[in-house]
Amino acid sequence: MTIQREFSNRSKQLCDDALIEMYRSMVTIRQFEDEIQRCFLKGMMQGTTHLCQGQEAVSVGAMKTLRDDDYITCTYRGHGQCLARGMPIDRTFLEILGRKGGVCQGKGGSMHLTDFSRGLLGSFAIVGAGLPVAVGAGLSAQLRGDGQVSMTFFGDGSTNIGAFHEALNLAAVWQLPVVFVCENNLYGEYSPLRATTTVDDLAVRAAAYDLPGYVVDGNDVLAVYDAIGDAVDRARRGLGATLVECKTYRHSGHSRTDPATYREQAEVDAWLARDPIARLRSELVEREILTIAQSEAIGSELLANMQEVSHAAGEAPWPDEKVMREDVLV
Amino acid sequence: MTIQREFSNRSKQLCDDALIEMYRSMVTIRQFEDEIQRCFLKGMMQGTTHLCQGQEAVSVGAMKTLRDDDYITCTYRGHGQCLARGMPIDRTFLEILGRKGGVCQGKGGSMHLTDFSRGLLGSFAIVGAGLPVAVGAGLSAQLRGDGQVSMTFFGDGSTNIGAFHEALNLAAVWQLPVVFVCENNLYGEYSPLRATTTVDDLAVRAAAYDLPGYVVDGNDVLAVYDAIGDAVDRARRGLGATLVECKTYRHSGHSRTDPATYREQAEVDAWLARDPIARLRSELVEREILTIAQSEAIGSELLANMQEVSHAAGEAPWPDEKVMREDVLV
Amino acid sequence: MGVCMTATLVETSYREAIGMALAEEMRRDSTVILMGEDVADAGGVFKATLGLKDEFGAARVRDTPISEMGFVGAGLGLAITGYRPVVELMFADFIGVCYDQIANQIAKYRYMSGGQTAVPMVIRAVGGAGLRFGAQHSQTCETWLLANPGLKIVCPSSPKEAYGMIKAAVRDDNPVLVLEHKGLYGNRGEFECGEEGLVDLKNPALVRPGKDMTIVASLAMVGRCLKACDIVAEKGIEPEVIDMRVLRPMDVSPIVASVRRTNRLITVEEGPRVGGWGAEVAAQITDEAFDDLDSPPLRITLPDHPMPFSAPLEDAVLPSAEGIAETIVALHEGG
Amino acid sequence: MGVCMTATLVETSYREAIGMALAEEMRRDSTVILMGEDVADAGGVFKATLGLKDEFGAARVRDTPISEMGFVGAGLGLAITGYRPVVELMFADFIGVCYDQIANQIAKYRYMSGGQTAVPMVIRAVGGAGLRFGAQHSQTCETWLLANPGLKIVCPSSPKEAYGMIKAAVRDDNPVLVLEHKGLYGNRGEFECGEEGLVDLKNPALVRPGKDMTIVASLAMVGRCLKACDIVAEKGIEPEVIDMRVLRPMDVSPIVASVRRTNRLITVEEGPRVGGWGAEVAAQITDEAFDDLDSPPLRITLPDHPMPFSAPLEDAVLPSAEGIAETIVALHEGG
Ligand SMILES: Cc1ncc(C[n+]2csc(CCOP(=O)(O)OP(=O)(O)O)c2C)c(N)n1
Ligand SMILES: Cc1ncc(C[n+]2csc(CCOP(=O)(O)OP(=O)(O)O)c2C)c(N)n1
Ligand SMILES: [Mg+2]
Ligand SMILES: [Mg+2]
Repeated sequence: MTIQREFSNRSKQLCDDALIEMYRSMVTIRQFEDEIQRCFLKGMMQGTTHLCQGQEAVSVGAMKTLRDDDYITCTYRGHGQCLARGMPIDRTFLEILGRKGGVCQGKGGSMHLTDFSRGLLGSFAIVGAGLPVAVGAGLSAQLRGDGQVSMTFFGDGSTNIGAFHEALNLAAVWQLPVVFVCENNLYGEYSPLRATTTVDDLAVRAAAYDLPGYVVDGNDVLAVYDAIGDAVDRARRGLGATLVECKTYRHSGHSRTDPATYREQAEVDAWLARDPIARLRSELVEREILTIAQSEAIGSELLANMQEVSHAAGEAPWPDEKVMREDVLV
Repeated sequence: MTIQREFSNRSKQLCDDALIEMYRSMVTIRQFEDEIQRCFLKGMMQGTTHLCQGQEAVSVGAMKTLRDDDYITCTYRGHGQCLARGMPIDRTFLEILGRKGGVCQGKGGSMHLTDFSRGLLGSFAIVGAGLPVAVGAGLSAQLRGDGQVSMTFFGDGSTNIGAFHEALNLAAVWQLPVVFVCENNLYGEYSPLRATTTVDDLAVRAAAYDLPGYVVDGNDVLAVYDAIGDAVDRARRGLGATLVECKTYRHSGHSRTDPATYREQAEVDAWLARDPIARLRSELVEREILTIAQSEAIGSELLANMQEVSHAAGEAPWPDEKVMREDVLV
Repeated sequence: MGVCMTATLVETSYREAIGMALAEEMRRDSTVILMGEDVADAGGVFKATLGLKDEFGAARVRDTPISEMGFVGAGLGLAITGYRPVVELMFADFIGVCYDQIANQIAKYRYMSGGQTAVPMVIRAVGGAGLRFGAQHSQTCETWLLANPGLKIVCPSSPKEAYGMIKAAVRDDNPVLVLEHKGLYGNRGEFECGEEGLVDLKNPALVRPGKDMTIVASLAMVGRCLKACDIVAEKGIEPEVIDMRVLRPMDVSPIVASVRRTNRLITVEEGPRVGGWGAEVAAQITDEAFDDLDSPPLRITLPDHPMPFSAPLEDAVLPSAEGIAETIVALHEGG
Repeated sequence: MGVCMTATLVETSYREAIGMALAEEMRRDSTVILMGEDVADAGGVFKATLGLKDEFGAARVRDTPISEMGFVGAGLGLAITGYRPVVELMFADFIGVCYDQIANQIAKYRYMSGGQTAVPMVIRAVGGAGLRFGAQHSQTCETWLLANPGLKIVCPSSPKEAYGMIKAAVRDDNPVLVLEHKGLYGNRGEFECGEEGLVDLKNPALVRPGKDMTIVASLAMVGRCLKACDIVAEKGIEPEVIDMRVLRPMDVSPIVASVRRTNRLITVEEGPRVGGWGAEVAAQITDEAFDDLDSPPLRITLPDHPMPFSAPLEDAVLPSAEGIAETIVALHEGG
């Protein structure tokens, strides 16, 4: 089986409002991550965090293909997926700051964002751990028979751990409705992919399980929507799992302590030039769905809100000490 | 990368004595396993054991490609590899019976046969566990630079565990002299391969690491020698690892408690008709390297010895109790 | 299957008790799903799940590839989306290949999510020595996961306990690790089936009343301790035997109550000394009943080395009824 | 790198002490090989291996894929074929994904082979809380592998110990699991370098003499206990502090000797109560020094739940110097 690089054109069917909504979602994620970074610099946030500026198209394109009752797992670099899926900005922010009112009551943090009411089954901070869990959710969907789909996000480096292999094989053997979305941002923590893997396209690994492997430009939100839409379609129709590799790039370092000096400036520049938000904006402007002025207004409106959320989170109280003893067992 | 099914004809170079030696080795393994089975029936052996009657060609063909200083790991179904590599029959028998004088002093048993003096780095009873260890031995060989090769044996079912994936990827990334030999006998314990894997040829999995994948008739000892010989050559010349899938069949059940009723008699019969020992004998007789009478003499001679070994093992004392407290730490 | 004694009393093997419990819970609740290597068509290597696929079908009783990290993790995915998976690890020793899913994901899931969901999941793992399976297939693994809050860990020592604990585990909304013992599979025993047979997964249980000392044991060691008591009975010594039964969350109150009467404690476990649960029990009892103790708690464990394969060596390693009896006598006389 | 004080005395951070020890052993023995995720080019996420690739080259200092089972297992392969691998687990919590290789293969290897080979291998794993890394990146994992004979498990609490233990671990012919603590990486301290600095991986070490009670602590808790002693010194209380240091094989003789003088024991560890090493120490001390104990051993541990992310919650969970001081005072007065 060879890699598939051409997909249906379902994005052509998206109405203007939907496109603008996707644009807003991507800008929201970007601003959210930028604001988290500022909180770090101001000492308002502790611990670590893994931001996804530059990868917004994957989250937004993917989420747009899902139904409300679908399941999702993601990783410690999961803010984008959570927000694109509708996790409330304020409660997400509170969680990342460890304040009262956070989605996980301050017990999860940036690496463990979870929101069951939206099918967000968790951000997994152990590389590969989320994939088998998504397979289980896929089995649940198959058993229930309501056409639900389970989607799991993970990085390029995560395709080298055993759990990846076991999960894809299980999904293949049981023909489960699982969509494996690999965000290939070319690096693990600091190691470039070529230092830890011998294949250029990770999607070739799908063939080891007789699954289809897709490769798509992960910085083109509509292309992502097309490709993942096809995979979701296959899953819903009972045709089984797909591995979708989205080629993308993170603008900043792996985590807050990483200046990412291991990357050539030329590489960074080339990817900045392919910024997914700027690209969607250009397309919308070109197609006269949005004017530059409107896009700027959206940016300002969202930013004002984001700053308010951030400010409120910074002022929010800490969780009550008693919550730390709760929820160990039912 | 596609699967390779044609190999060099290096077996044509094997002299008559070498061929007869290989025949003797296969018969020895068969008799050894048969004798162990008898010991079980007679209550002389306790625990469990995993016999390899029917798979002798893989062990013998593979070992013939190796140098004395090469490394080998195998599994709980490893008697064949150990004997083909020259582990002394008597000390192997003693070990499997848990008697004094066993290769591992009675502390290993059937599932953990190990003989450092012959590069037999161990039989691993946790599925997949031997592969990373063989990768480490391959790294050791590469670092030392003496052209050593590391060879690891495992079953078809073992290709579904994470360690398989991690090991192949590591060997590929570091271009290590490792030969991965999959003995595909079509079943895990009781599960047929098709119930646990979606691909027919496990060798396709090599492509996930940009490694060559070979498929060979594992019941044809000369074909095995050719294919694995090619893989060993590649490894010795610094070209890296290969995954070799040997299609074969175990004549009996998974372990002593398994009557193997899950297999169709027609399937069993078809494979019995392809018995690797009978096939080599026919070929040697045809090529006038051996007469039927000679082959029978070999059989009787080896059998007499085997019975003697078995009898002696059955009479051998148990290990001294103090050995059980030794060798925990250096 | 078990022999019916009265309307609710049955007599079966440990193996059958497990199968019965699973079958009943699967009948009762259609969200119960079984998974594991060779559990469906073959009924498991120890045959505990024989017949379940025939009754409940291939969707609910599933053979898996050899992918413990994968299918244990899939169990978590099922558990948080409406099902009650029961996952079998063919040998408890294989916890090693899926430790992360159990310790880091399953045990911490509810907590890290801030209590958004329950994790109703059972992991059955078959451990224990005595069958000459060597170092990697003979461990009970009782303490490998002991330091992981969020898990329940239980150890059935008899058909009765196996039946009642597995039923309770399936109904429990928490992840429960059931550590079975392969050496007990053939043991037979009588128990009440149905709702009456459920075992509270809460605390140790008194199995033989006595007065001279308190012995706490788990799994196969319970039977050996009972035999030891028969031996010492001839000398007029009457130890009280408690089945440890629930390792996590650990509730030593029944042991405290017993020691307050007997003033002596012996723990007996099938695992290496350092890092065993006997230490935890000893420490807690010393803490709570210091003044009641006439002598320090005494721990009988495996020696501090892996399990040798050879039959007489394995036998020498395992605490025997006779050996335990000697310890009992020595403690009785010594104190 | 460290500041040279005299010919052999240096003053460095815990982080630098690790790097120094590794560099020196790599210079001394060309069979020492380093492997781990991002240990080479990046010098490790905690920067302990910075510069080693430059000095020793890419063959001996190797970045690995994210494949812990793979590269820890490869470490075993190296160790039994002539090399001395030092493998880094970026976070100790990742023991979960390679538990089988450590517990079933590495620890049992020598034994199962009947002593055919040594297994000279070091696994460095960085654990510990206090940095707001949440439930899966804050565990010390001190007892996850405690019940596995064949392993050595050591816990350096200071630059001195880190330096001396890592050097000794590299030279040890047994597999040694070195549990470091990320909260200590920036701590500075003075120690003798060179051969004099080697630490025997044998037993706990006295770090502060005293007379009123014995406190045994590990890793970051050692420092907190020392601070607690400063606090209670004002009240005239003088506890003796012992660094537990070597968890396996466990040798409690220095603790026994101390308790015979002080008659009281407190253990302090950064891990959940049930299944902690404090229980093992308490049980052994009770056993060996029962009549010397004025009161039952007292264990300070983490509460029995996973680590919460939120800063004040994490702080509330971790034993503080002040909290420990209060316990010391209460014990002193209570007894
Ligand atoms: C089992 C395990 N090993 C190592 C790590 C440490 N770690 C966290 S993220 C990461 C890199 C992951 O790279 P990739 O999968 O490409 O995801 P990205 O961060 O680029 O999104 C590593 C090594 C971990 N969390 N879990
Ligand atoms: C991690 C692990 N899971 C399960 C087992 C139990 N087990 C032993 S052999 C086996 C089947 C292996 O099948 P395969 O790899 O095809 O080898 P074969 O026995 O056919 O030679 C299983 C499931 C094990 N030993 N280790
Ligand atoms: Mg990446
Ligand atoms: Mg097989």
